[in-house]
Amino acid sequence: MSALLIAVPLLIAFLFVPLKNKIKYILPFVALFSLILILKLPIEQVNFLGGWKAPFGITLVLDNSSYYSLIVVNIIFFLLSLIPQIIEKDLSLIFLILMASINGLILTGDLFNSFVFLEITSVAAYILSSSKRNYYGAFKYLILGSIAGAFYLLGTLYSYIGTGSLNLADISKNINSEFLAVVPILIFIGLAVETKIFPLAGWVPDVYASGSALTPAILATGVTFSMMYLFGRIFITVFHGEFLNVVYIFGLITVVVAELSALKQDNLLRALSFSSIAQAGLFLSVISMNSYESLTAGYFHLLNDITAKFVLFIIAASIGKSFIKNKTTGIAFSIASFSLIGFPLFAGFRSKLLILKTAFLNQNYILPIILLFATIIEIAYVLRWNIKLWYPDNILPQEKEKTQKLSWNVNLILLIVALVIIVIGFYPDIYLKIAQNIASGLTNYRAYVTNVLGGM
Amino acid sequence: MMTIIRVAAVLLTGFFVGLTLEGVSRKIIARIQRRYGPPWYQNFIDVFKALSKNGITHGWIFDFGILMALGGVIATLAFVPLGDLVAFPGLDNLFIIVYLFAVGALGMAMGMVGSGNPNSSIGVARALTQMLGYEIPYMISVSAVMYYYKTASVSELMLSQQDSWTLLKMPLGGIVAFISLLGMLGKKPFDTPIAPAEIASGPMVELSAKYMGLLMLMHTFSIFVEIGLFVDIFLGISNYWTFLIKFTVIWILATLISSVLPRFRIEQVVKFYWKVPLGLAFLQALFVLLGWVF
Amino acid sequence: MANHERNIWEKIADQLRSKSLWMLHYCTGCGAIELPPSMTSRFDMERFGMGPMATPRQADILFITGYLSAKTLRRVIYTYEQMPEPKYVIGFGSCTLNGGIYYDSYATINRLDYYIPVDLYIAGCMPRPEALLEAFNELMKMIRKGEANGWKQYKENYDWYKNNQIRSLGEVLVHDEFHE
Amino acid sequence: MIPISYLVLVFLFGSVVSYLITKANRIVGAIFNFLLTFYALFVLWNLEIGHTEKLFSILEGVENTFKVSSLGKYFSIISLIVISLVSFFIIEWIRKKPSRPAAFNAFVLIMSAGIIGVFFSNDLLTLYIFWEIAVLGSFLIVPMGKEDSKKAAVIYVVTSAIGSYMYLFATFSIYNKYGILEFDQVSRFLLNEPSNLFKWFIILFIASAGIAKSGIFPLHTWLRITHGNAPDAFSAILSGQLVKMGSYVLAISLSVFPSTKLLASFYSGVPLLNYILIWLGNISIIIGTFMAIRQNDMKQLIAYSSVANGGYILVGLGVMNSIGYAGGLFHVFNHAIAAAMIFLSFAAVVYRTGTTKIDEMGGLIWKMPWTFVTYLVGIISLAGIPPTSGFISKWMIFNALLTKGMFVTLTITFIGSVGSFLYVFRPLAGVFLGQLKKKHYEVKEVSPVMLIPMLVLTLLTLFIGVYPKPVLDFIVSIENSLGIKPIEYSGTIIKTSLGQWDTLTVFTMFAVGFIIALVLYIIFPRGKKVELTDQYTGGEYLFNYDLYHYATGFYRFLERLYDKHPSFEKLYGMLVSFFKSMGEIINELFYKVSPSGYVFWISIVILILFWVRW
Repeated sequence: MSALLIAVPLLIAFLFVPLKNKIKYILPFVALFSLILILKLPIEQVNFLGGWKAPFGITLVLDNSSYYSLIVVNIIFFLLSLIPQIIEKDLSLIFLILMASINGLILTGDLFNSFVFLEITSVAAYILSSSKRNYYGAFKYLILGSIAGAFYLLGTLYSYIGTGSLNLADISKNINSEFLAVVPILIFIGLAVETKIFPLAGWVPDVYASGSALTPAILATGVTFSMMYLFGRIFITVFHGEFLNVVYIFGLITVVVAELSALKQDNLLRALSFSSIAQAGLFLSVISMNSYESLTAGYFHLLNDITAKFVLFIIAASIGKSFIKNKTTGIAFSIASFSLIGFPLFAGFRSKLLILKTAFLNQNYILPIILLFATIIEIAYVLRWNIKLWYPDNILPQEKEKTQKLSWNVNLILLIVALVIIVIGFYPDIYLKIAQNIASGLTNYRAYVTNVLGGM
Repeated sequence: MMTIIRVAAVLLTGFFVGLTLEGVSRKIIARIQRRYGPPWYQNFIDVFKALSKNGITHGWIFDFGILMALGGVIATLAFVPLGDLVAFPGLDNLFIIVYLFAVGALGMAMGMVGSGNPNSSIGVARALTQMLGYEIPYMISVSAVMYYYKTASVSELMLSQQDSWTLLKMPLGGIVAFISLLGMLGKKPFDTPIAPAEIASGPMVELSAKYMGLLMLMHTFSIFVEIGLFVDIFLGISNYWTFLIKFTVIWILATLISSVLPRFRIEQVVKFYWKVPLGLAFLQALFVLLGWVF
Repeated sequence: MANHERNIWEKIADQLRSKSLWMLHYCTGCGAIELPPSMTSRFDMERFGMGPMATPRQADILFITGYLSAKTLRRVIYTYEQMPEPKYVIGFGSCTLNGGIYYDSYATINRLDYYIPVDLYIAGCMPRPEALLEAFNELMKMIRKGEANGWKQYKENYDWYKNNQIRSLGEVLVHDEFHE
Repeated sequence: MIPISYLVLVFLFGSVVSYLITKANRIVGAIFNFLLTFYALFVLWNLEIGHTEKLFSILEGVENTFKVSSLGKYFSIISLIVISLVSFFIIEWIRKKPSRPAAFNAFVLIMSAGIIGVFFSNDLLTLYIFWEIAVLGSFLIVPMGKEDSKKAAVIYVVTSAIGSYMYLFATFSIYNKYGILEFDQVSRFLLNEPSNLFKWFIILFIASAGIAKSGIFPLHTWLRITHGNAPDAFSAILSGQLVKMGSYVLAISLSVFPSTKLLASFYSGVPLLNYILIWLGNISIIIGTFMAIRQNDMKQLIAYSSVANGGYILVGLGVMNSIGYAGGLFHVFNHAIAAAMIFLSFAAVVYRTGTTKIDEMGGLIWKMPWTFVTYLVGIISLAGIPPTSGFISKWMIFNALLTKGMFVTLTITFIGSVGSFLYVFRPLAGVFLGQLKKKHYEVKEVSPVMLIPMLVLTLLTLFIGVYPKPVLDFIVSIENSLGIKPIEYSGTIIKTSLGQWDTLTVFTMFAVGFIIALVLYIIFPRGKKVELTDQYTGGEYLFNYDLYHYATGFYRFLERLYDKHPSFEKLYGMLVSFFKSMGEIINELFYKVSPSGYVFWISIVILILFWVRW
């Protein structure tokens, strides 16, 4: 059943190649279909393709973590598909392919398969990022992505040599110290590009700030989330938290460096993309404390971040110099940015508290300091942008004429998401439940192994 | 009822003794300059002559400022113990006197600037700056005394000096307070605010007739408050008459010093006060803290 | 001169005024050189209760030493009108009396009392401090007797004085720094 | 009785209502705001001490609750007095002023909700949450002011964040160590804490939120630009109220956690920690005073005076004996009222003239006499001159310092006090007195709606100055609840170990003196009223009396002495540009390089990783 999540979008993409102008209007239905499909699926189900048992065949694993990750990612796709304005006509196909590959990436229980899906995702992302004639950024992304892919493949090879298997559960069962010395490094480099770790995230500002709304809205939310899921899956479930101390340091460096770089940006999209990098770094350093609580906090924070970023990126890319004509949009933007900063009443505050609590629980005093320091810088630039947009300095009348109103569906969706942010600020249980499920799925690697390989 | 009589006694003393001594000081200055000098009652004549003339006013704030100045200083004077003549026993807190005094100063400054003449604004700005200079060392040296005797009531401070005068116990503090006193009085090295040749007598530039007379009264009372405090705090126990003698001595001493000195520039005043007297005042405070009191 | 009867308060006030004369000296000419000896220890003006003042607001006497050009006369009148009443004017030296050595100058005025009421003239070119003190004593006597009434005269004959002033100085129509 | 949590909710939802009403009609919206805040004042006035409400629970083991303490009630009543009166002022002011009236009104209510929450929070986390709400509401209003106000808002919120994040860090340290956050429990645990370092850290970090908020050195720089550029009427709330939130946190960190019992005495009963805080207060007084003397912008001038008065409050609270603490608390009241009065009168002036530069105005007393009276009483109270209430607190602080023998601090408080005469006189002389400018001949007094709140504050100051019992009652109950020996007073006589004074006698004597002067004034001949332009000019004719006004460089001769002062504002500017250039370098090195550069960085990372692992 879960294979349909990959197959249906792909199939529709290929079927509708001749009608690619019309495909835009089918997207919501596809997204809705996969969402419903996921909700219908039972958790703790392993799908052996072709009937081959676990270590030998290709498996699609649907456990707590992948189930909820799928829900999150598909909701994002669904929401995006409801905003056809921002999807350029050629990109609808890519949208579908991306959807298929990300679903696959989350579902797969096989290291090589994950490489394949990673590459498909990357290719789709390259094409997406070349929209609005942003070829140089896309080229950068392509180069980096290819190198990363090579390393990922290398890691896959080494792990096959080391353990004789490509199945994640099998690797997890059979890891040994010799193997651990090399493979995490290679995989880490392979994933570092996509998880935006310093200094390999140079492509992010160029790609996110291309001016297209879709590119950052999908890359910073759905793709990032799935990459983070994959990262957690591999490093926590498979490698049992090995190598995470290095990730921790890289994460912290990423936070500081990205926030500092964001401070001086004079382009809102670039500033936001640096914020995105910083939040990714924060997430990585939080989950590298490797406990159930820290993972919960980390994924909760990631959820808040992508919710906020979803709103922020779409508005930043589609709004002009001010909110003069788009007040509702502006309100959504402000709510999202307050959540990003972590003002009370908004979702970001809850995750910040949780992170602080977890960090203190682990006797970790560096992370809170870095987090608070980074937040201060973030406050500086995010709020500066808010003020700049709300109180534009000197808008010429003809410029004011030119800024068009966003259409109602965009505003509605953005407002709903903003409302979700506020609701989460008061009742974080929904997000918290997702985060807790993902965390429990990732940390409980014994259950994962038994689930996939059968009762051994 | 007794309070009213005492207040009246204090005010009348202030009026008569103050104006007489001002005349005396003019006489003394004349004698130093080998002149004959005006009669001792000259200042009474001046005040009443000024009051008798038909002046000009620049509007209600001008009038109100003068009234506030005179009223504030009269109120201040009522709290100053003149030897054993204390109008409000127990309520003569030093801080009250110092800050109530500021009402008069503020009233004067406000009324004068209200005249709209920039010369008076300059004069007031200078006067306030000078206040920043002398008030700090004065308050520190007096605070050292208050800390030593554990009271802020002026009459109690006076009564605490049974064994010997505070001036002898804390000579540095006494010297600092005296130098500050010269600044408060606006006597010669520190008469920058009213420099007649530079800024046309500064704050008083637009004052005429009645207003000038009221201001002269206010000036007399202020002198009484300033020197009276010094005498009470530093010069031992005194009754009404010894108080007046000590008062006269201090007033003449201040006159003598001022009559032979030229005028400071305003920033020199501040620099001077914040270097020498403030340093000495701190030294005195340190001595008091260490218990080194004679 | 309309010399109306003074009441008792005015008599007392005049006594006081005569004992405390504050002076604004308008020193345009050479006569000013006679003031320092009069004030300092040789003659000591202060023993009569007299003293210099910085502003016309506080002054009782306007003391004019020397010639007045058309330009300075305008300032003198301005200053005189700023003084509070009662006020007295002393003209010092021949220049104020009849023009002195400038009697035929195109730029100076010859008689001060055409323009403001002069209570007392001191003749001479120039008068010595003794003459000055004599004059002050004379003025004090006049004040005590209620005879120094120039300021009342100025009020009563204001139009006459104004006409004289305008005739000499010309009427000022444009009020700015080039015309007054 | 209306529970506080409902009140907070009413304010939060009221903000939406207010937004909609103001959209329809500005004045009705402002009236709505006033009624709501006034109602809140009424409710808070009737709250009984000890009333507790449960709110929610974010962290396990910690019930977030509201609890009415005397301290919180005192602060909240002061705040609501200021806010409701300023709201009344806004009814008229809003006709002309803020660029977005609807948002302005809404944010004022959000801020008020936060403020009420702050003062009644019973634990550190609740306080933090409402604190940030108050910051959020106020920060959004600031950019509606003058052109610099956008920058000001960012500086304000960043400074505030620095303080509040240090606070948050301390909060979580406490939570991690003890598992509780309620104030009284925390103080109980702290009393049993063996580690001195931890106590220091906790108190300092919690106090730092207050330091940032009340503009204490070294986080004082935001006050100038924020107060100076915020919307005029809002500056009154900023300085009169929001800054007092900082004082509240300082009071909590010093007294609710009993610092004198926690730490050993360093100098005459004052622990070293308090002493350091007192020194921060001292430096603030010095900076505030001397920088205020220099300002030509009247709002920035009073902003610096807020720095100095924040220092006074900290000094008073830091001494932590009965009289000093009472002085600090009383000064909170005085400065709140005085700053509100002064900023409201400035708002009225700006409303009519449109400028805040002192030397662009003059002689406005002839056009706006009541505004002038408000300003006058405000500065008399600010400078601490009897018979206004401002003197009482200064007197208490002086007494406390004197009994402790802290002469250097005493000196600095004297400098601040005398210096305040200087700086408050500058706007008085430059704006209200002196020559009226030609362009302001047509200026009129503001309408009664704006005058009423100003005069109410004036009367309040004078009343408390003569009859301070209502405030002293509060202070006594606060000191009782905190275990400090309460200050003694009977009727209008306030007593300390150094002696006593009677507010009523002083006032009566002043009245008598004034009457004597008035009698003298009346019996002697009446003066002739002359024009303002009839001036002594040394005989010269003047034609532009606008220039015959001394306001530019009022204290230039004094300013010259410290022209080359070190500036923390510049230092922070340098710090910011350092961070920015660091960002620039990073950006150039890592994020902007060509693909070949990335390959280089990847190889570096690989090398590092391999080196680390092997």
